[in-house]
This record gives sequence, structure tokens and C-alpha cells, in this order.
Amino acid sequence: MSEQAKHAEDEHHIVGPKVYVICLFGLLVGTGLTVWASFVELGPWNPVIALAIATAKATLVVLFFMHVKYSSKLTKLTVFAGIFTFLILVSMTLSDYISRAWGSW
Amino acid sequence: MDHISPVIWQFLVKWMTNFALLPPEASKLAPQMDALYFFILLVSLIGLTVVVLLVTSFSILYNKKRHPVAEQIEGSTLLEATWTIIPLGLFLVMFVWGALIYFRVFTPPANAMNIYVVGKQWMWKVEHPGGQHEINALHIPTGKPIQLTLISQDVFHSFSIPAFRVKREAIPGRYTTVWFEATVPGTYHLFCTQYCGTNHSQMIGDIVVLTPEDYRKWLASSTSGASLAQNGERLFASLSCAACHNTRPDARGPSLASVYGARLPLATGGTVIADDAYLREAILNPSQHVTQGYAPIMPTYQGQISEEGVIALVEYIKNLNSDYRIQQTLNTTDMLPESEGRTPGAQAPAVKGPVSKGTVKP
Amino acid sequence: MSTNTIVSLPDQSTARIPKTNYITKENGLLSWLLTSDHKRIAILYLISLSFFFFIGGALAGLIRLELLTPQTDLMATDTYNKVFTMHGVIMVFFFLVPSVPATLGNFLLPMMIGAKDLALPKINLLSWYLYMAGGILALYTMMTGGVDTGWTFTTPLSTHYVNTNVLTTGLAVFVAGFSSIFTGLNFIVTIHKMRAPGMTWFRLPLFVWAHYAASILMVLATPVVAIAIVLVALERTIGIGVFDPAKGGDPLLFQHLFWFYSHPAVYIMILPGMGVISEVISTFSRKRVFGYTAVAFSSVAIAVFGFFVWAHHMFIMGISNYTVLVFSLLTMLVAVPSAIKIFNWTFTLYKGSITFETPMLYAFGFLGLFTIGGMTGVFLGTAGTDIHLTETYFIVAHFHFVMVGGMLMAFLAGLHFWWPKMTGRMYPEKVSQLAAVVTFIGFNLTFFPQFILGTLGMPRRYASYPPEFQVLNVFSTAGATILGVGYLLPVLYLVWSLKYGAIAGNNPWQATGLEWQTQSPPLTENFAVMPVMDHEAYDYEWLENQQQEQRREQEVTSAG
Amino acid sequence: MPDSPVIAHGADEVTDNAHEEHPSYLRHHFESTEQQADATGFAMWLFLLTEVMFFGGLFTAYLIYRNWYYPAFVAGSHQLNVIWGTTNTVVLILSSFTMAMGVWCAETRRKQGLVFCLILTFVLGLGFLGIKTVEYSEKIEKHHVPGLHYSLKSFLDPDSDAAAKAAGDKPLALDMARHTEVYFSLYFLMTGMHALHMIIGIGILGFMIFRARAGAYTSGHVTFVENFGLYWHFVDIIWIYLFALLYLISRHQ
Repeated sequence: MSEQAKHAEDEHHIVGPKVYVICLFGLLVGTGLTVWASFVELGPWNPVIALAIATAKATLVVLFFMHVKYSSKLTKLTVFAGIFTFLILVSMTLSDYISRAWGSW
Repeated sequence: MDHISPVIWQFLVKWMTNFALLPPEASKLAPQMDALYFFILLVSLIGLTVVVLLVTSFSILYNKKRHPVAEQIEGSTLLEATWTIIPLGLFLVMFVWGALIYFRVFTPPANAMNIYVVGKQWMWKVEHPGGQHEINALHIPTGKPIQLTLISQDVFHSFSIPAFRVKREAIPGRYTTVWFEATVPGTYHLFCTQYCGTNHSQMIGDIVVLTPEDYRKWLASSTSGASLAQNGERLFASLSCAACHNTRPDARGPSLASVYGARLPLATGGTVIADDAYLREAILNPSQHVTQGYAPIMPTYQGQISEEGVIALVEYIKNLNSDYRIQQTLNTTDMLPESEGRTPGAQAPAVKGPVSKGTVKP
Repeated sequence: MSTNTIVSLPDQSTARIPKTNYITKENGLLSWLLTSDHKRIAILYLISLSFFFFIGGALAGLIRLELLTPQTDLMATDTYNKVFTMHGVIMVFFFLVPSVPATLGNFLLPMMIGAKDLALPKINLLSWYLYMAGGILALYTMMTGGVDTGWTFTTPLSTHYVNTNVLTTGLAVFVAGFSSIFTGLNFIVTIHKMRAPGMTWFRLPLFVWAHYAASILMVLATPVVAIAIVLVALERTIGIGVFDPAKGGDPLLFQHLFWFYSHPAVYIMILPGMGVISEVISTFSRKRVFGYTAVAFSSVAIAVFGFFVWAHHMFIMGISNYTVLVFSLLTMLVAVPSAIKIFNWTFTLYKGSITFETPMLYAFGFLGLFTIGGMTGVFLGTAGTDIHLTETYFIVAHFHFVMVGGMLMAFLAGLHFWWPKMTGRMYPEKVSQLAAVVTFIGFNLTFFPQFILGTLGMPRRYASYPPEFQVLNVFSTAGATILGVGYLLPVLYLVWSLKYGAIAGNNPWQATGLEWQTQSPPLTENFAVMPVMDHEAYDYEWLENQQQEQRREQEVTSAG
Repeated sequence: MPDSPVIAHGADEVTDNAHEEHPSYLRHHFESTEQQADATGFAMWLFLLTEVMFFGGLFTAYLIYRNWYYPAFVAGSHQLNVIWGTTNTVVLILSSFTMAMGVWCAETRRKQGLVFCLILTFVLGLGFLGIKTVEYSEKIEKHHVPGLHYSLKSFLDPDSDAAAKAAGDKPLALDMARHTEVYFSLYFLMTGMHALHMIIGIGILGFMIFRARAGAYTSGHVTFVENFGLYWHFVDIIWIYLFALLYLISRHQ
């Protein structure tokens, strides 16, 4: 670990109310947006939009409420590892279900 | 050798004379599978020998007495690369070879004769297209590819024939298939290899491989009077399927003639090939498999037909290549006199297999 | 013998076990049950694990006895089914998964990195209590009628078709799973945050690397089996239908979720064992492990690839053929790091100065048996041969070679290796060497015939079998008897050594790890003075200089 | 303690600096409070990883069955009340916000502020559970709890059901209607697991309010509040996804 990163890790960053309020605002707007979007006919894009907004909201929470933006590389790596393993579980399992329909060769 | 206990001695003699590494090779596939098996075995033995030789020789050469002071060696990228790349290469060869065999086992040839197998706790029920039923036994001829369509009516079972080197899980709720072509007449083991409850170890049976001639004799002697498709026809009639699935212009359901193997357009978009699995699903979960131009009005038969019943229906639909029989079922409310009028001898065409369409043609 | 051993013990006439150590610090049962000392918790684990091991072993003995004859004459089939199920459940969840990490790992990991304790000592104790709660629940299940689903809890058998105690067993596994999660979590935090000054990642002993890799798997994979068990329990009690084909569920989904844990679980079991072998082989050949970095990274590679291969347990179960291809290929890739390790260990011996104390004998046993176990895994990872070999005794033999031949050998190697550190006393060398040899012979006699049984097609989990398989089964049962003796011997002489063993001194093996640089048994907080790591791992020259310095100091003080 | 350039964490800075005397909350095996805070924070993150994977199994099941039984999932989803769901989402986001503010208060040693924020979070959490109870009781009344006298009436005959009628649902075929049970299984499992996490969180919150009033977290030792904050935000994130996946399937139909 480089000196700089070490320094960043030691320094305890305090996130102020201003960031939290902006973040809260963003989350509320996101909630409104996702409800509105679900009532609009977008065909196959409906679930995509819903998940995209949910992910954007989750990102806000993770980065600011959970301070990951100001945290050490290790914390960032941990978050990444969680997402990565989750995606392995979902995608590799789904790969079976999706390709079952392809029938036998 | 008197000093060895006679029991142990007999035991050893028995073992040495009966020793075998693999079961008999009784299918076309078995030699191919065994070739791969021996290839991997050879690689493993070489690998093991290398490790054992190295460990032994290092132990002798560099034991403390001979070599009191160790020389520190960091490692060697070249050596490490060698034993990364060589095993990787060998493993990839095995992967490709194994995948090819896997392809072969689960890709039945077009001319395969289809036999249905239903697994239940704790027996195998076999339904031949000619209407022969068997329990815990399967009679097949040599020299003809046989496709098994398996399903379980309760838990997972696994249909394993070691002599043929094939094994396939029978799953509740879904058809699976496997095929083989027997080469040597004889009686072989049939095992259920997926643990399925109390009497798992008694869910065994015999695979009887007969010469084509003996097989014909067996077929004739063990018929039950009606072919599987005829059973299906009765069921088709008694469930009033033809009320919708007919050729009248106002028919509420699609005609089922020649539907098997066809590419059907679905109401949800896309197409599907009407194979056994599709036919089964369309009977049990119809609303998910509505073909284009028809309303999703078909009721589900989930829980109303046994797996054998579904098999009979599937077999019936598979063999429909004209609407004539369906019209017949429409006109008759009861059993069909034609089918009862058949003699066992008339069953013979069934031997040709279900793909020879027209079995149920008058 | 003098030239053929590296053991250097203090003068037995004057040597004493240090008065203050983690064992003598406090007395009374309560001081053990409420301890937060990682070493005491490790001892608690060691005792309880051994208990469960011998229960599992006794069940294995019953299985082998029943299989002596083709008929079901010793017990009825449903009894047999319960016996092998409980054998599997107890051995997998209550012995193999926690074995090395919870005992040796718990005891040594903080010492190896120069820490006073694990990062979360109370959570560590909680892990043990969860483990015991799960274990007692499993025993309770066994007493009150047992369970006969097989340790894999395959649906719909476990949800709809058996009427034995699936729920309590499931709960036992669930609880034990959390014990495992907390252990893994504790290890990761400790390794990241508690290393002594100077202890960089590439100065860590390979034992620590292996535990790090295994801990990642424990933390990320175990929750998935937990949720799978919750789903089975709900399916069984109120019939929610997620795995029930009659309600539209897919029974294969359970297997996906189950094997997502249970395949990585075999790496949870074997990786810590590999860590032990690295330490042992290095110490008894007086050499730094050949290609330290490769061995360290291969542990991590096994952990990462371990997540991508679970569906190779389902090749013939009706998963998509395309998925079979992908998983078969990935399985081949995960085999490579294991091969790297085997060769690196072998070449550690090259130009070393090898001695053959008991831990080394077990390590040699591990090398041979794990090579066989690994190679037979390739037979099963190859999609073609898997069709014939899966669900037969071949697979039973394969995983017993890996788990018993690999893991248990490593566990015994480690137990003997660190016994002097844990207790302050040596085990008797001769009899333990004998036990190692007996174990090796017994093991091969037990499990090698099962490979042949498997290729001949004998299915697993059969209470009765066709008579032609009897001869090989008799061999196997005979071997199991020898194996049983091989496992009982260590219990006897290790207990004996607690009172009569030679005083070991700090570093009987002349090993380099930090754990050997403190007294044995260690102090409660491990080190009198917090260590500073100023050399690489396995640096035997550093050790020699250190010892020379100490000798000089002693001479000075005795002269003064 | 000798200085080494490769120290993994700032152990010695602390011993050299102000904290010559160890604060009471520093546990014996840590070198410094920073190390302790770092370690427990990291442990909390790892615990959240296990939670991600725990829910991961459920999300996998959800995705599979949603693809298989899409019409059933649409009909099932239409039985949920979007207004309650949205309200709950807002409640939970607000509670997440008050929790974050609580962490800030603790970090800046504002005792009154912390207690106030924690109480607000507590109340919002209870509010969420209250709304959830209302929703659950509606499902119980309609026999939409899988396995327990499950009723298909709302799906076979949507005109008899206000929610289905409002959404303009067409009757489902019997086989598809049966699969709504899978939807509701997942609905109850996912929201139930989530609610269980909420209940545990609220319990800990109660304990924290009690301790915060005694000034436990406003004297420099904020790890517990911070770590609990992580947990609470994580529960929030799960709900954000649950809301999108369970409530908002094809509302436009």
C-alpha cells in the first residue's frame, strides 16, 4: 500500500449534512422517477429503467451515506467483491436457465 | 499355501479370476468412453509417477545425513511455467475430448427408437411404443439406436447402465433424454444412482439386450393389446381434446396433425420446435405455450393425468399425420372400435419405431 | 538418529514448562467457556471437533460393516440411509469445514502475523458456541430418529418425500454455517488489520495465505447455502413452492444454490490443509518454499475460480448442455493451481536437507493421496467420463482421497507439527510415525478399491449391492479397520504426551515462523514483546543468525 | 516501537501522539483506536457481503421465475399497493437520512442531535414496519399467503378484486394463475427477510438510543454508530431493489 493511500485510510473523513441533504433529495427524486417510469409503456425497457434507477439510488447510498467515496481502497475493493460474487451467482445460474431453451444440439 | 486361511485364499482366487477394471463394453459408445478414460488414466499415472519419483529421489538424495545443509532456492519461473502450461494443455485436451463424448451421449440420432421411462419411488416403469410395459427391466435389440425419454413422477432418480457407459437423471416435471446402441446381447445391470429415499438400493433392474430376432419374438409375446399411441388416443377422446383440436374452420385450438417436429410460432413471439418436452408442457402448462392465432383458453391438465398418461398423449400426437383419427374421436364418444379390433400381429409396424409415421393410420 | 532429525529439545533435566502461559493463566471451566483468547478457543474447538470426528468415524464404521456383505443384514435400508446421511452431515459441516481453520488456524494465525489475538475475540467465541449449538442439534437429530436425505438435502426428496428430521438438521447446518462465516470474517479482518510491523503481504507464511483464501470462500459462499436451507425449511413446513415442480418451481434451483456453497466448501476444507503442508514441507527440508509467490497466488486463484465451477456436480442432472461445456472448461482451469502447488512442494525438497519426522510423513502422504484425489477429480470434471463415473463409488473414493487423504492427513500433520507449541510437550516420535504409516496403508486399502468399484458401476448410497462387488467391498472394510486404528492411536499417545511428553522448548523444529519465536505454550497475548518482522518468510539463515546471537548472549550471561 | 516503512496501519503514529493513555473502549489486543475502528468497520463490511449473498440466492430465484412466469408476476405485482410501497420507500430513505445525520452528530460530538436522529430513525423504522403490517394483513385477508389456503380468485376473476380491476388485469389461465403462488412466495420471503433485518435493526437502535443518552457515542468512540449506520443503509438498499422488482412490474398495462 502506498504512503498516500495509507494516509487517506488513516484520515477519518467526516461527511457533512450538506452532502446528506443533497443525497436525500436525489433519492426522493429517484423514487418519484421510478414510480412514474413504471406507469409508462416502454416495452422491454421498463425493467431495465427500473433496475437502472434502483442501481443509481443504491450507488448514492453506498457512496455517500455509507461513506465509500471517502473510504479506503480496501473498502472499495470489498464492495466490488460483493457485487462481483453476487453477479457470478446470478449470471452463471441464469446462463443455465437461458441456454436450456436452446435445446439439444 | 496351506498356511493361508482357506477362506481368504478362496477369496483371493475369486478376485484374481474375476478382476476387471471396467464393466463389459456393451454399447457403441462404451469403447469411445473407455478410450478417453484410459487416456486420462495414463496421464494421471504419469503425473503420479513423476511426483512419487521426484519425492522419493529427493528424499534419498537430500536427506539430512547426505545433505546436511540446505541450499536456498527462490523458485524458477521457467520450471513453474512448465508445470502450469503442460497440465493446462493436457486438461484442455481432456476437456475437448470429454465434451465431444458428452455431445454424442446426449444427441440422439434421428432414426432412434424412442422408449419412455418413468421413475418413481422405487421402481422404473418402461413404456414401449408398441404398448409393452415393463417394470425394472428394459428389453432392447442390438444394432438399433435407442432413445430413452425419462421423467420422474416424484423425486430425482438416475437411470444408469454401466455396461453402456450412460446415465441420465430422471427429473420430476421435465423430460430428459439419453441414447445408446447396444452391441452385445446379454443381461446388464440397471441402477438408480441418484439417492431417492428408503429403498434406493432396491431400485435396480435388468437391461436385456436381445438379437433383433429375439427382440421381435419378445415384442410379440409381451404385448398388452394396444399400442402406446392407441392408449393415447383413448385418453385424447376421453378428455375431449378433439372438441377444440380439430380441423373445423371454427376450431378453438390448432390442429395437431403433423405438429410434432414442426416449428410453431408462439403467441408471445418467437418460435418453438414441438418436441416431446414442448408437447408435455403444452398439456400441463398450456397458457405459456399458446401458438399464434389462438386464445389462451386451454385448461391445464396438471394433476389430472399421470405421467404415463401424458406419455401416451405425447406418443399419440407424435404419430398423428392426418386429422382423420381426430375426426373419428369427435364422432365417437366411447372407445374406438377400430383400435380394439386390432390383433397383436397388427402391432408389428410399431417395431419400426414411432418416427415411421402412420402407425395409427387406419 | 542425531543426524537424521532436526528436533532440538532443551535439556530435559532442567527444562520446565513456562509457569505463565495461556493454559495456566486462569483456572476453572468457566474461564475456558468465557474466554476470548484465540488459543483457548482453538483448544475448545480441537476437543469438540475430535468428538464429532469420532462420531462421524463410528458411523463410517457402521457403513463399512453393512457393506461387508451384499445383502442388508446389519441394518435395514432406512437405517443405513440415516447412517450415511449423518456421517456426511457430521463429517462435512462439523469436522471438515471447521477442522484446520478453527483449531490450527485459530491458534496460529494471530501468532504467525504477530498479533495479540484475532480482531474480534468475542465473535470468535460466539463462533464456537454456534458450532456447538449446531453440533448438539445434529446429535439431537441423530438421537431422535435421524434424517435420511443424504447430506446434500436434494429437493424434492428433502421437501416432500421423507418424514425424518430434515428441519432440525437443516437448522444445525444453518447455525454451523454462521459459525463458519464468523470465523472466516474474523480471519480476513485479522490478516488485513492486525499484522505486526514489517509483516507485509509477501512476508506472510503460506499458511496465512491459504487461510485468507479459504476465509473469502467462507464469507461469500456460506450465506447462499443458508438461504437455500431456509427455502427448504419453508417449502417443507408451509409449501411455498419455490423448488416444487408441482407448483411451478424448479428443483434444480436448489442444487444451484446448494452447490454454489458446497463446491467452494471443498476448497474451504482443503485450502487450510494446503497451508499446513507448505509450513511442514518447508520446515523439514530446511528450505524456503519453492516459488513462494506462485503458491500464495495459487491459493487465491483456487478461491476465485472455486466460485465458477459449481455446476460440475450437475452434469447429468438436466442442466443445459451449453452450461455443461462452460463449467467443464472452468473446472479444468481450477485444477491447474492445485497442480502448481503439488509441483512446488515437490521441488521444495530439491537440494533441501530432509528429515522424516511424523508431520513430514503425513505431508508425504498428503502429496501422494492429494495427487490421486486431484487427478481423479479431472475424470469427473471431464464431461464425457463424468457420465459414467458420477454417482458411483468413484466419486466417493475421489472426495475421500481429497478430504480424508488430503485434508485429514494435513490436519494430522499440522496437529503433530504444532502440538509442542500448543501444549509445550513433544508427542512420542516412534509410535506416531507408526501411526502415520498405519493411516496411510489403511487409507489406501479402504478407498483405492472404491475407485475400481466406481468404474465397475457400483452406485453410491446403496445399502445392498450385486454380489459381484463384494470382494472389493471386503477389501475396503478391512482397510477401514486399519484406518480406524490409525486414527485412534494419535488420541492415545497425544493424551499421554500431555503429561509424559518431553518438554519441547520454544522451537523444537528450528522453524522460522513467528509462532516459534515465543515460548510454548505461549502467553495469553502471545508475545512478551510485540514482534517486528524484519526478514522474509522461511528465512532459515535469519533463524541461524538469531540462534547464534542468542547462544552468544547466553554465554555472556553465564560467564558474567 | 521501531519505525518500519512497511507498517500496515498507522499503529505508531497514535502511540506517539495524543493518545498516550488508552481510552477505556480500546480493547486489549488492538494497538490503537484507529486500528480498532478500522478493523471493526472492515468486519462490518464483510458481514454486509454475507448479507448480499444471502439475499443473492433470493434474487436469483426471483429472476428465474420472473422470466418463466411473467404474466403471473405481473398479476401478483398488481395486487401490491404502489402508494403504500412508495410511502414505505420514502419512509425508509428518510430513516436512512436521519441515520446518516446521526452518524454525523456522533462524529462531531453533538449528543442532543444524535439522540434526536436516532429516535427519528427508530420511529421511521417502526413506521415502515407498521405499513408493512397493513400490507401483509391485506394479503392474509385475500388468502395470498402461499401454502396457507392460497386463493386464486383475484387472478382467475380479476373483476372480483379491486386491485386487479383497477390495474385492468385480464383473467389468467388456471396454470398461470397457480404460478402467482411462486410470486407471492418470493414476495413474502424477500420482504419478510428484509423486515426481519429491520426488526433486528430497530432493536439495536433502541439499545443505541439508551446508550447515546448516556453520552456513550459522543466522546470520540463512534465505531458502533458508524457500523450500525452501514447496516441500516444496507437494509435500505435492499428495499430500493425490492420496491423496483416487486411493486413496479409492468404497471402501465
